[in-house]
Amino acid sequence: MVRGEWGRDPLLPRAFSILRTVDGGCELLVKAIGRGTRLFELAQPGAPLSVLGPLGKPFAAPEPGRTDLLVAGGVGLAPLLWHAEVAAKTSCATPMHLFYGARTHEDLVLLDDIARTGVMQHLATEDGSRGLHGRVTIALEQHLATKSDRAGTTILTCGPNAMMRAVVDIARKYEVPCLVSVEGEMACGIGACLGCALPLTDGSRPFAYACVDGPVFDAARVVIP
Amino acid sequence: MVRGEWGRDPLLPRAFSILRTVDGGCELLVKAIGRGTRLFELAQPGAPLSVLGPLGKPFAAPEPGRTDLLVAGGVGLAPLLWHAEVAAKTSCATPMHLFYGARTHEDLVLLDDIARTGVMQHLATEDGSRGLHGRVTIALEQHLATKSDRAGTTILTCGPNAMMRAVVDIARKYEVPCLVSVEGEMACGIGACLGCALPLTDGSRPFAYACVDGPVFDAARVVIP
Amino acid sequence: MSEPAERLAVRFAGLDCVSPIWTASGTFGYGQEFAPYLDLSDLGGICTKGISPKPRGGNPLPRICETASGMINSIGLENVGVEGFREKKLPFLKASGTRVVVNFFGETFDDYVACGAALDAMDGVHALEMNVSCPNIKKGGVEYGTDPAVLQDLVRQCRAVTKKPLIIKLTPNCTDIVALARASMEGGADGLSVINTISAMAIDARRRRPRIATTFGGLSGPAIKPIALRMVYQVHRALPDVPISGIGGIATGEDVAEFLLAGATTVQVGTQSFAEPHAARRIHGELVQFMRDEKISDVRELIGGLQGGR
Amino acid sequence: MSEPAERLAVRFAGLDCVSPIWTASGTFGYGQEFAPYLDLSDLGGICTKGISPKPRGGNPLPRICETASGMINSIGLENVGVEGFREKKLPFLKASGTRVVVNFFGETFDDYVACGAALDAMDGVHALEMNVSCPNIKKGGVEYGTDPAVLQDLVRQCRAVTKKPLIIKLTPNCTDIVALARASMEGGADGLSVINTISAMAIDARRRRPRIATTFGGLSGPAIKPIALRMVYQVHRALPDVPISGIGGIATGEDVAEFLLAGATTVQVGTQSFAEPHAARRIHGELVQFMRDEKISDVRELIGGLQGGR
Ligand SMILES: Cc1cc2nc3c(=O)[nH]c(=O)nc-3n(C[C@H](O)[C@H](O)[C@H](O)COP(=O)(O)OP(=O)(O)OC[C@H]3O[C@@H](n4cnc5c(N)ncnc54)[C@H](O)[C@@H]3O)c2cc1C
Ligand SMILES: Cc1cc2nc3c(=O)[nH]c(=O)nc-3n(C[C@H](O)[C@H](O)[C@H](O)COP(=O)(O)OP(=O)(O)OC[C@H]3O[C@@H](n4cnc5c(N)ncnc54)[C@H](O)[C@@H]3O)c2cc1C
Ligand SMILES: Cc1cc2nc3c(=O)[nH]c(=O)nc-3n(C[C@H](O)[C@H](O)[C@H](O)COP(=O)(O)O)c2cc1C
Ligand SMILES: Cc1cc2nc3c(=O)[nH]c(=O)nc-3n(C[C@H](O)[C@H](O)[C@H](O)COP(=O)(O)O)c2cc1C
Ligand code: FES
Ligand code: FES
Repeated sequence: MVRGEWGRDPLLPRAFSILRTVDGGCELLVKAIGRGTRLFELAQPGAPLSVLGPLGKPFAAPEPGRTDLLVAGGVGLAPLLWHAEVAAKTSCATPMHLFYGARTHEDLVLLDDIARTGVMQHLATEDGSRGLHGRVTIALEQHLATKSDRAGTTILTCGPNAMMRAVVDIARKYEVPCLVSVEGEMACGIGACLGCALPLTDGSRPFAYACVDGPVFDAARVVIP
Repeated sequence: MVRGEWGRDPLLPRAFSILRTVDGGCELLVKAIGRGTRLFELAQPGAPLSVLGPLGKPFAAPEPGRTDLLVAGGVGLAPLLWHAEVAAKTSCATPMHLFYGARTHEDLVLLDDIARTGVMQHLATEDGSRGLHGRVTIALEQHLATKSDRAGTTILTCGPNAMMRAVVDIARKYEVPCLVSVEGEMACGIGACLGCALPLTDGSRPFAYACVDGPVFDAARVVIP
Repeated sequence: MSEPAERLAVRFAGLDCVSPIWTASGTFGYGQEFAPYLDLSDLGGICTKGISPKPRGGNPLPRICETASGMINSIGLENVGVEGFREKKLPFLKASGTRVVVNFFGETFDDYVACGAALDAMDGVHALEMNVSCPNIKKGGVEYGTDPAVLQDLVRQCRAVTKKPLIIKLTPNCTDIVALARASMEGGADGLSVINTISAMAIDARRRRPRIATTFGGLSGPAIKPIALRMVYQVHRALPDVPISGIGGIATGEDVAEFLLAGATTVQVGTQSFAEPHAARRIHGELVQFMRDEKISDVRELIGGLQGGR
Repeated sequence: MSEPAERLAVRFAGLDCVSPIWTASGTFGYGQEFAPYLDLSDLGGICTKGISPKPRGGNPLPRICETASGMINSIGLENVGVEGFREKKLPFLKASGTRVVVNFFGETFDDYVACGAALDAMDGVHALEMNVSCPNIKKGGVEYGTDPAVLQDLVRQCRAVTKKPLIIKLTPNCTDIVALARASMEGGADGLSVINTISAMAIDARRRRPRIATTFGGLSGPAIKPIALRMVYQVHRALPDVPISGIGGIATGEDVAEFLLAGATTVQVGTQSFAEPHAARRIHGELVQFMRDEKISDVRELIGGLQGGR
């Protein structure tokens, strides 16, 4: 959870994924969509930020024998690029694919960094300005359909909830396990406000909380809001 | 009235005196005392500000034959330095005295600019770290007491209201006309909110409004709040 | 031929307004103060500073203070009085080409009725907005407008003296805003303004004193928007046919859309006009942009258009 | 020898507290969530998440949204239930060395009484705080706490089942907070918490939907501080001997001083703990600094110390 020297408005910190750690600090990938993120954009270099974290549970670390299909929408790239970079660093020699979609080619960022990890890239833009013309889920489904042996294949996805719901449907269809990093309003990040509660698929309650039990969940377990 | 790109908090613009105009813009002298002024301090050079003004009525321009005693407390210096600079520029050859007081020597600013105007300076600090040890009103009273002919002498004062009340008392005692630039909360600056109403000394109502009828008033006319 | 522009006109309690955006009483002076900053004829209406039968000097200083995303005021209903208004303020408003809604009040029932009758007789006054948030001296400082029975009686008496659209401006300092809305309509009102300021207080801890000379004042600004929106929606849901003018913390075109969706037919820009005198103009532009983005050709499509509300 | 340090201890309705700073119900979990960020034994007290006789799952998403200097929540009183609390949450709190104030509620009178009785029997629970802002299902969603007669009856029934300090947390959604305060005290309460959240609403104009799944939620944060402060002062002025715990938008040490001056004996830090989990610690430090600056050796000098209030 990150907050600038904002005073009383906006009041609450904002949730971000860690893109990568750099000696003593960390890098974030931020898209300016509203009041808080726009203030980040306006901030002077060196402006103090208060950061609370790392919080919650990340994607399960890459393992030998597993083939990870990373499906990113927009800034959902951040935790998946982290995942790919960890895999590259630990030279965990598993094949890894990144399906990365956005509205238009300008929203596809950090392509050099992605290339450096050695993952196989499948880009898609809704306006066709780069990569496949259409949703990233089409690229994913095409890929899965052509693969005969899907043992060890795992989908890791982060992006708009609507996209992730589509990804989960595909995972279910092809019987591939799927990990989702859910989006949603968060006030505290530490399990206190109960604002980030997610219904469980088995209908049981109390809910799981995205901030402490997630944001990464086994897609079979939670209902994406 | 000046406002930064603050969003919704602080909500209202802040009132400032124009220190001087510089091609197309103006300079302000700002003391960081609260949330709004501290945000000015933090702002990046070039950060956009919205400015509404000039508003209200300034000190009466210097005239030949008048001897102006300028009495400034803290950032109350701004409109008085403007006055002195105008006098210097129009080479209006009247003798002018500036009585300038602050808590400590660090709060006495722009001394070079003051020197350049050619006014006679009388500095005072409450802690004695520069100039007379004590309140600026003591310096003013000493000066008036030694002057036998006070015809044409006019006091122009801007500073904390408490200081200005003392100045007005002295002006009354020595029967010297006095112009005050009153301080006070302002919301709109254009006579709409009625927040800056000042009672008139003759008890009449409706009040005068500091933002449109002032902030400079004949001290005999208004009650300093 | 080009596409027709977005249509902003609305009809509120018999008043034809070029736009749903009015300016709120006490925050727009008598109009003239703002003429340098915007074209008043683009406004759907102007609610004047509250007028009483006699001129009033108002409260001692300090009268205003800032709070988180808001401000408190206790101006004390300072105004030029109904005669002063007619002589000094009305001619300008009449010429301005906008709807003139005169906010009025009194200290007693008789005051209200006298003021209402005087305004009814004035050419160029298009509607009356009754401010019932005034402390009733006789009842120990309780506001007239918090008791449905008292309110209904007051509305009925004023209704009797005017044929002009009579709008009641409800106070939010209540348990049940719907009861006050019903009482007003049963008393014969033509529409409702929702809401006035919320009773509040601020303290200077170092000086150990209230920041407002009268201790209590009215809270306004973006801070109160969520409360105002709730009350507009509650009233609209209970009384869907009643025209509502939504007020409270409106600062953007999207805020206007929110109030219209909640059920308001018009809105009033208040405190924001202090922050920027041209606020209503900017907000107008943002509303048009919002309609373009959302492909809304007629602003009336928005009114009461909230989906999924409970 | 050095000067004695500032004295922060206060006594509230029989509870000895090391500081006037408590944390507010629903904003501090069951305490444990915050243990990494501050020393709980420095707190004057912790008000737990509201407990009901049976565990509750709460409301659908979205449950929270941000507003100007505030937020709206509609968590739906999700909690572990009174038994779950005793088993899973109380042991930690007991060991934490702070005063444990258990916030509780029910859907019916019987629920309230059952919950109160169960908590009365629990060792390690120092006081009970009754949340009366819950919509009464039978009365069509009206809050229990808005009707003085209903409230007094409810307090009396709970009073009968507990000897522990019983604090009533008043709702601000009312015309007359003093009437509710009086009714609570006449029902046998030992103290009052003022205020709970203010009913509010937010709309997503583009999606034309409420931003909170249940449409209405409770507004909290700095936005409401001026309203909370007003209500604390009104209650204190009317009932000067009643201990009040002041709540609403507290974010700085100076805010604490303001509530104490208005008449509160303790205060509760709420939403600010979401913005910074160590908020109560920072605020504690700022209060001490304020006392030093103002040469106040005992915090109790501040309580009710407002001058010039009307
Ligand atoms: C676990 C997690 C990780 C995230 N990681 C990143 C990241 O690495 N990079 C990044 O740019 N963003 C990330 N986000 C999203 C980020 O938190 C939001 O973009 C940010 O909170 C928006 O703040 P704002 O003040 O700019 O927008 P606001 O002005 O608060 O809101 C603008 C609009 O966005 C919606 N919105 C606000 N917060 C969220 C949210 N948390 N999720 C979805 N919609 C929201 C609002 O409803 C509103 O419609 C993450 C969110 C979560 C929950
Ligand atoms: C006509 C006029 C001209 C001014 N010219 C200058 C100038 O040239 N340079 C300059 O630095 N300042 C000037 N001021 C004062 C300036 O407006 C305040 O310092 C500023 O508004 C404080 O804003 P803030 O957000 O920093 O403080 P806040 O956080 O709003 O307040 C901090 C403290 O200061 C008090 N305060 C706030 N506003 C005022 C005010 N307007 N007058 C007195 N006390 C106030 C508050 O009550 C509070 O105790 C002028 C004021 C007026 C009315
Ligand atoms: C300084 C000031 C003066 C006001 N005077 C009046 C008034 O005379 N009559 C009235 O009905 N409302 C008055 N109001 C209330 C506003 O019209 C409006 O209802 C309220 O401020 C909420 O809207 P806002 O949050 O947009 O300001 C006043 C508000 C302010 C801030
Ligand atoms: C997310 C959230 C949950 C809350 N839950 C409860 C609750 O269970 N019981 C209760 O009495 N008050 C509850 N409250 C109200 C707070 O205790 C407090 O009265 C209110 O938020 C005002 O204080 P603040 O502005 O400092 O947050 C809750 C508030 C929030 C924001
Ligand atoms: S964000 Fe507060 S509980 Fe998860
Ligand atoms: S500042 Fe608003 S009337 Fe003067």
